[in-house]
Amino acid sequence: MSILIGRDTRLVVQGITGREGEFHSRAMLEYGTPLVAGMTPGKGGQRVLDNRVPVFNTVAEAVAETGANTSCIFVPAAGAPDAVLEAVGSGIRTIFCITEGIPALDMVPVVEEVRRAGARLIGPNCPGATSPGRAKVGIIPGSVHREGRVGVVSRSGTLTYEAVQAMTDAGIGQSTCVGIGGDPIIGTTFLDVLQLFAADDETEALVLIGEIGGSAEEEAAAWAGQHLPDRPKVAFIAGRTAPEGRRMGHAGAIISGGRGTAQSKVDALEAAGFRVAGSPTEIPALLRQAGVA
Amino acid sequence: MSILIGRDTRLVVQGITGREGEFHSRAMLEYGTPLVAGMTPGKGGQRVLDNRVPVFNTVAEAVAETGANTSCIFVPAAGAPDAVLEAVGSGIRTIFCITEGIPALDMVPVVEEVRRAGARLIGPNCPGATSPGRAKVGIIPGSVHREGRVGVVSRSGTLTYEAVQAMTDAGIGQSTCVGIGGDPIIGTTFLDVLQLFAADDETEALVLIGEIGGSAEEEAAAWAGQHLPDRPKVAFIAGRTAPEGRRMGHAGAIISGGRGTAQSKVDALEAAGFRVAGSPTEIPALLRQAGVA
Amino acid sequence: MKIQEADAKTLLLAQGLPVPPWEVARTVADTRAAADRFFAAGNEMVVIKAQVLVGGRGKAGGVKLARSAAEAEAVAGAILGMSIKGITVRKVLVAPAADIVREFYLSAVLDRSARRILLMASAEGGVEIEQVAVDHPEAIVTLHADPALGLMDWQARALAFRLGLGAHLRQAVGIAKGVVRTMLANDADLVEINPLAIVRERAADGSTVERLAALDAKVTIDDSALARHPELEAMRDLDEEDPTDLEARAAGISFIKLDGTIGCMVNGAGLAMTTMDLVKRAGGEPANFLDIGGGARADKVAAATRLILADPNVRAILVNIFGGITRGDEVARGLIEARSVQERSVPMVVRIVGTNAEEAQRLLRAANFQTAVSLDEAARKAVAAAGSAGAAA
Amino acid sequence: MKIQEADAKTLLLAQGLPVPPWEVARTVADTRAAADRFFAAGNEMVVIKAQVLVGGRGKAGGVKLARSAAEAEAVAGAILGMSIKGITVRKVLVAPAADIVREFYLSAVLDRSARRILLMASAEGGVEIEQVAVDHPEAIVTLHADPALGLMDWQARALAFRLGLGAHLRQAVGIAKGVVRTMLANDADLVEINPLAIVRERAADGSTVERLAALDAKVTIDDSALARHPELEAMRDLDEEDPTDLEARAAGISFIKLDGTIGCMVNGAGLAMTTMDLVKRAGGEPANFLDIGGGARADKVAAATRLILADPNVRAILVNIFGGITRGDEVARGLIEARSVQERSVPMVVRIVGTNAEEAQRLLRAANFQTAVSLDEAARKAVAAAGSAGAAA
Repeated sequence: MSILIGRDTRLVVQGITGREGEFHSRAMLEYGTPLVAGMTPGKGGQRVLDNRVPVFNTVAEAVAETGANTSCIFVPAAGAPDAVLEAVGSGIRTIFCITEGIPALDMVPVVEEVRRAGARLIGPNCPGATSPGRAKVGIIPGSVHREGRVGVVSRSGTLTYEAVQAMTDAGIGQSTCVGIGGDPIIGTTFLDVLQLFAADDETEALVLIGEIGGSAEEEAAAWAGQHLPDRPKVAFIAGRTAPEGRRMGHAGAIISGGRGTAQSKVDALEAAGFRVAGSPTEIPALLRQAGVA
Repeated sequence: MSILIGRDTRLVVQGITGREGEFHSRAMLEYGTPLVAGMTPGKGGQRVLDNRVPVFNTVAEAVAETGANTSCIFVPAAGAPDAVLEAVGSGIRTIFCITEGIPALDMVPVVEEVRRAGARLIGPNCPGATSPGRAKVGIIPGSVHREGRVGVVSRSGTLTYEAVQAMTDAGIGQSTCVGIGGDPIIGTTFLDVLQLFAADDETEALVLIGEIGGSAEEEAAAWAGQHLPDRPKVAFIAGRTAPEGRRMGHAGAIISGGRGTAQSKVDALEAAGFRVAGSPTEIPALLRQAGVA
Repeated sequence: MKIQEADAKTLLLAQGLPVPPWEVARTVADTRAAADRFFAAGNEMVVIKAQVLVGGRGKAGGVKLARSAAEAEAVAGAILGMSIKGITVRKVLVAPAADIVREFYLSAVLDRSARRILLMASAEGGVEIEQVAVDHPEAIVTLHADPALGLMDWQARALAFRLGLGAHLRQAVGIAKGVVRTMLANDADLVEINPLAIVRERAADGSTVERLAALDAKVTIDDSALARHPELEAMRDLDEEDPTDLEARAAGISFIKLDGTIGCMVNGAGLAMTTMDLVKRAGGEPANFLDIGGGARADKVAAATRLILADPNVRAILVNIFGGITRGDEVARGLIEARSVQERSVPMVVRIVGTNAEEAQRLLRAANFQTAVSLDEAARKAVAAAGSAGAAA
Repeated sequence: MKIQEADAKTLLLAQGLPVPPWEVARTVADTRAAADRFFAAGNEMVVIKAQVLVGGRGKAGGVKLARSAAEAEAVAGAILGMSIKGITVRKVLVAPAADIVREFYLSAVLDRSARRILLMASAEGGVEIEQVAVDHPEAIVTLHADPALGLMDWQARALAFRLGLGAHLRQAVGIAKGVVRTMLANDADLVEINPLAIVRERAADGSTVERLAALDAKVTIDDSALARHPELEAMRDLDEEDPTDLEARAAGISFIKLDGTIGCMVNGAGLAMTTMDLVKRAGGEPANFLDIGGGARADKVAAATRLILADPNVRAILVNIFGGITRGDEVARGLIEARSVQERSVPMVVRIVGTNAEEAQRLLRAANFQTAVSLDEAARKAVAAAGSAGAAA
């Protein structure tokens, strides 16, 4: 098994005819992802990616015609909240929203609607997820991965690639790598992903890559400390040198009112039994120390 | 047993210090209803109805202090949707909204929120309900009732009193009488009430009092015909002489586009095994014919 | 409350919907002048439409085309003053005649069963949706707006594709959302565009372009919401109202005039309909629906009496009160007082039960009113009284 | 984006909140004139407040009262031009001094955990909420607005009662709802009124009345939403911006100037923070946060180089690129070109991995750039380079 994506994934890409949508869809196909449909309003009836993928006008048609159950959204920020709602309303159960720059308040009713419908949203402003050897959804370069048994969850993009590359270089493979996104309002939190990993029998160890802002790392740490005491756990937190009150690129990466500091997160993670790395390159060694073969 | 209200009812009246609220609250208390609290913002701390009922500023306080689980709303139309939401948000499970004249579109999100919370709303623009000998909530005169085993559900007020009085005069008592209200958007339909009666072991026979407009009677008839084939069922439909396209007092009582006619409802009810009365005064005789003792 | 086409178009326009220009004229001269302005603006033909709040004006000859100012004048002369379903046409709408490529139907209504706003659309425009529902039910596309989120873009897009409006996607989405917005902004029961049409227009460079336009509009407003929309209350068309409607509204009485001879005065809408039904069952014809409401007092009873007697066809009055909040004695006193000042003597059958019914009975007998115990008895007596009154007249 | 108090008050006023009048002045003379107008209107005292986008202006002496025009002039002279946390005060807000009966705190923020709008209030107004949270956590009242229905009246009433504002219920409800409306209408991250105060005012008949008023306001706008709020973008205070901020925004680069000596150029926010952290760990101090974003091309690399070199403290540049969408060779070419035109020679350590990293490596070596394989190595080399560059300077 793996989490979020795996052998049963049937992917529809919303916004497949856009520049980014097409570029990453090609990479997903090449990785072996079961990308069964694309969707762009007004482009229904076309076929893209060397005639391999049919395009539909609506997600509902894609679901009806191809059995799609997972979607990946490359729609621009102004249309992305509606794209998520279309996926939910059309029966898609797992939705990856790659789009960045969506106003946070736009996502509040959307996240609520996803929750009410019992679906799952990853992102927005996330790089997606990869279950090495099975499927990748989103924009994470496939080359950094190696099949294995460590679950990785992160708030950022390139920092994750860095950490995963270090693991792969050290011969430590991954069950699934999930980028949950750097925005303040996201569909799936660290805690949600840790719970999924906890229930996955192919995930033996956990790597959590957090950053300043909010308290999601602390909440996840508290849960993991209590429920996964014996699972090898390694973490890295970015932003130890970030000043208070300034947004560090990610809309969610901000220390305000003394809350959301790297130190607070490191303390919570260590208290919960995580080994916290001082650099992403230290993660493989800490995993070995924690007992990962 | 009885439905909606009974021995476990603990009632809070929202808008108890208004003229109508106080008048009917007194009648409810006199009938023996367990009216445990009143609520009017800004009047918290007072006691009303000869010092018998404490008044709170919020429903939440009334629930916390008195264990109220049912509410009756006499708040004016402009504030009534919010009053329903307050009841739902404060943990009240059964809400009677007596208020009339609420714009229909105001009720659309409210009814949805009630549904999502798993609570029940009766009305708006309804006379309430009575479980004779136990409790009455709303404005139905207590004197028309008699304890018994016939469940009555109706869209109107005085027409219900007329029908119930006729039953009582003929020695046929009621388990519960429910007025669901004459507005187009209401919380509880004929069908909902029939389903509650079907599950109530003290309700042996059913009386449905409908009127022109919409298709709620038809929907209820279809269900009852299928699920309650052997239960004695009598109905009356008002508005056989109503012209098309005119609202007959109740906001919901209108025939439009040839739909919602009395004939359509009578046909559906008869097809489902209801005996349909030509006048409310014929209801008792039809109940006897159907086997009610 | 129904409003006229021109007002409905104003509401659609306020929400950004594409409504071609129009003018309203109350005289033949004004119609000609309006048509002239449209011809001067380059239009080759205008349409002149009777403004009445009843359906079927097309079949009744209330909608005509005109190719010249003289023709417009002739058409206006024929339409203004004509009677459509009993309503005298007092004004017309003048608009450029559209070059229609294809017609659609689009409306938003309140779906009582689903308790949501329902959008209905069909590629069979220009005909009544009820007819389409019978002939081509598969041609009707429906969807619900979310109670909290409203009509989402993706829903509007799906609707557009199903109607075959993919080539006009952006405009179609805007129109569908605008119809729902029009409903919400104005507390409307119904917002209907029929036809919504693809029209051919000449662009500035001489080429022709096709775009969507709302060629007709119908909006009805939720009466319960009028108090918070004074700007909509101002759209009430008094031309088409009976003076009694105005008086009933002022008195807070729910009143609908019918064609029969037996006036009805009842408390409660359901009971009022039932009373009418029983009059009919007893062989009579109700002259009206009248609900005096709950807790009615003497002044309201007096107003109700006046409303009923304003109808010269009324030959008897049936009063049916089930006292609850309403006190029977109060109603009785109101009736006695009303009769003492009424100009026309009409037999009255009164049935009062419930709160203070005995006192009411006593008062009415003392004043020589005909009374009844049961509702059926009251209906029979009223029909009999109307019959003899009719014979006497 | 932070906006000044006066702009925040304008946004609150637009939503109908009770904000007392104010004027903004940029000179001593204008401050005196504004104060004069308030004295002429019957006020006995005015407050003069430094307008800066940093907190703690009260403690810094940036908020003063004045009882006369002369005093206002003196106070303005002291405040205008003073420095608060490194920001020079260029303007002041002048307002009548309120007669405060009691102070409250009220704000709306985005609650990330609950993913809803959180209303926070306290009867301990006038002090920072963080301090109240430490000293009297029980004094803080919180509630969430519904994601779909917003803040409901009953929630606002409950909040008012819990704050002891029952005597001002109507106004308190309006203010709480107005704060949430202000947030939604402007895509704000934060709307804060501190203090929200019960103030005593003289009525027309000479009696005193008490009512609620928003005496200070703080609003920050979601940067992601600025594109659809040009009227808010216009509130950006360029007085307090570094010219590099403007250039970074124009280039689509996320840039924050810091106090160290090692400039950083990275793709990705998380990796950029990590790069800063590793510089510090290696004994250096980062001069900036800089994320060139995904798929950056040569022109963006050139702009990033300019931004970094605009800081005279920079003694070395660390470039860290993990190629994914971003092509390593493209970045390398950009760096080579940027160096060829740069006016100041600063050592550069470049680490490029991922897409086209080998080609990048080749290009950089040929151009005599210092390169590194791992991120830790790159950080160490950059710190060393900055040290020797510093020693050389």
